[in-house]
Amino acid sequence: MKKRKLKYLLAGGIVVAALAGMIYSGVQESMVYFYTPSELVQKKDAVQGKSLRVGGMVVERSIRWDPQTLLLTFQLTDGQGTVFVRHKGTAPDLFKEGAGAVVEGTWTSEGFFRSSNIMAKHSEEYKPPAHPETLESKKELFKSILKEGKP
Amino acid sequence: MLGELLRRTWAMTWKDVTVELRARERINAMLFFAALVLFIFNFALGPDRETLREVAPGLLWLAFLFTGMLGLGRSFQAERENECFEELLLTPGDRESIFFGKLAGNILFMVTAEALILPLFGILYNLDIWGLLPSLALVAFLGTVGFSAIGTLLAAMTAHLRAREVMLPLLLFPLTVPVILGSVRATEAILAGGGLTEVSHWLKLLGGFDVIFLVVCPLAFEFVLEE
Amino acid sequence: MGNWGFVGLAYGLALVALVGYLVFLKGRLRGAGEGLAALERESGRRTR
Amino acid sequence: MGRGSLVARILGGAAGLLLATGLYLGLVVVPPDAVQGDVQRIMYVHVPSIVTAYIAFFVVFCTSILYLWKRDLRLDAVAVSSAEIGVVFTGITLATGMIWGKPTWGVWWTWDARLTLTAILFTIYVGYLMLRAFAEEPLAAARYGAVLAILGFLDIPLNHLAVYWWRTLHQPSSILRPGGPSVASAMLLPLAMNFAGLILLFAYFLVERVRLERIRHRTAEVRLTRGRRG
Repeated sequence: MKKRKLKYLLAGGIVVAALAGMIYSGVQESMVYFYTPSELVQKKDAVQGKSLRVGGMVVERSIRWDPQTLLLTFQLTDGQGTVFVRHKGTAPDLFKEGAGAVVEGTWTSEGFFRSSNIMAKHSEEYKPPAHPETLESKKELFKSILKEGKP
Repeated sequence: MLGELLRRTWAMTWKDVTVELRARERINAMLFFAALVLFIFNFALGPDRETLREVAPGLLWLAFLFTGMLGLGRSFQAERENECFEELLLTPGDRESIFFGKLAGNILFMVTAEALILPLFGILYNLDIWGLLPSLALVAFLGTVGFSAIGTLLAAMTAHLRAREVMLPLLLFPLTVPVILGSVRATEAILAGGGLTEVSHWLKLLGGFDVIFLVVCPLAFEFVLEE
Repeated sequence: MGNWGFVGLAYGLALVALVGYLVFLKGRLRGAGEGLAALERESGRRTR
Repeated sequence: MGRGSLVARILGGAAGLLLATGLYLGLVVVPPDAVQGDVQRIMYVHVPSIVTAYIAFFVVFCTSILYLWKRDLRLDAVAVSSAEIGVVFTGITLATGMIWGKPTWGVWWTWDARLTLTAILFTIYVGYLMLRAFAEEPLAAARYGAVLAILGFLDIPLNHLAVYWWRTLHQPSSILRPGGPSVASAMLLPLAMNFAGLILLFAYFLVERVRLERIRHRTAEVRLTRGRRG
């Protein structure tokens, strides 16, 4: 019986250690869950051709949509750098100018980002409409979105 | 103690493999099924190579998993049909050795099937995977270990059920989602040209899952087998 | 469908699920209870 | 056997009262959300039901471990009952979440991390219930069920890791987070009410469902003794 107890203790220890190891290395990785546009512009050549994610705010009046070819182009910004994005296909409804979005894809040699997936985000804040939406609140929202991906 | 465990495990595996080599029921079924799956994908997808490239990692793993499941479903067949589960229980020593023995056999069969599927996939679908084979094999092995560990446990559990053919996949796939997801993503990155460093976090994750399943499943096996 | 349509649909579904489960549970309880009572009556008669 | 015990009736009554108040507060009194409008009111049923489901599955996990240790079938009765109720609440969460997703995200369903995780959770416990239904003898059902429940619960953090590395779209938790809830205080009240109401409802269901399991055990016992005698 004593041997059995030891076995369970040992097993529990290994499981906890494995989980902790995975979470620890996961935390390190999730720091680059997505890049910001300015980071991407900075390291251009190093990340060329690799699949990655970019997150930022969709620039006002930058969305172009061609229903014939299903080509969607827009710009993502974090206030400093701006990235051109080409996406084939449709985008989620919450995806709009001035809102936060994360795109998955590759940075091409032609100097634009080819996206294979667009994710729109809304924040976890719920409040009554006492304060109408302002530019400031949008900036706050954007900041909170960025914070998640990159502490 | 460890040597004893290894010796018993080896005996169990050897028994399964010799039985299989005599009849070749399971491995033949698995290999034919795998070839058939690759064949059917062709009709399901059409000739567009662009689409194929995008879905290739998923297809590859679908072929691996379904073939593997076919093998798992039969892994306790002999014991069940010949009513010798009780004899299995009378084997002296820890139950872990029975589990590891069965697991080693299952991994062996699944890896054999994968060794056929992988090159066939490359040939039939014109994918240039030859240089990537070592890293693909590593991912395939890590995925197979995790999948088979849970699979062996569930196969023992469902062997006594009514409707076991349905219950095995129904329980197996939700529980192995982490392994499947990790394997498919890692394969995807490798096929896209990323090196092993690129997929290192998925490999770490897969390794972690394997360790946890390899520790938890044999302990749980003891409760499944007791009578 | 307006905003309230979605709200109504969500609350309606939740209500149906909870009340449905309650009715299902009560039904099974009644069935099992009656079955047990009949069984006990029968076996009681037999012992006597 | 028709009506439940006094405890059950008190639990059921209190749950009904709290839920009625919570619904009134959430649907009528509290203002709509600034960004999403009235649709956001779905939160008052969506969030409490997933928390209740998690509590139910935690109960399954604990009683399953205890069952394998003590081998008391009463523990197993609690486990299977709690799993069944947990599946109901997970189903409600999935359904209301889809209905909430359509007007806000634009899709009924998306393979986002949290949604995927909840769907996996649902399938694991539906599998658990089916496993128990298909087992031929009750003791084997209890043992297999306990093993699967423990495995399934341990699988949750693993799924979590895998899926979160994959992608995430669902906003982070609004209630359990560093720095306090990000829900306006007026909105917290109906949320808390419904939360308490659903937990009490869970307790009520659990008491009744365990009673059903007890009747079934008793029936099996009577059958067995009768079979032996006759």
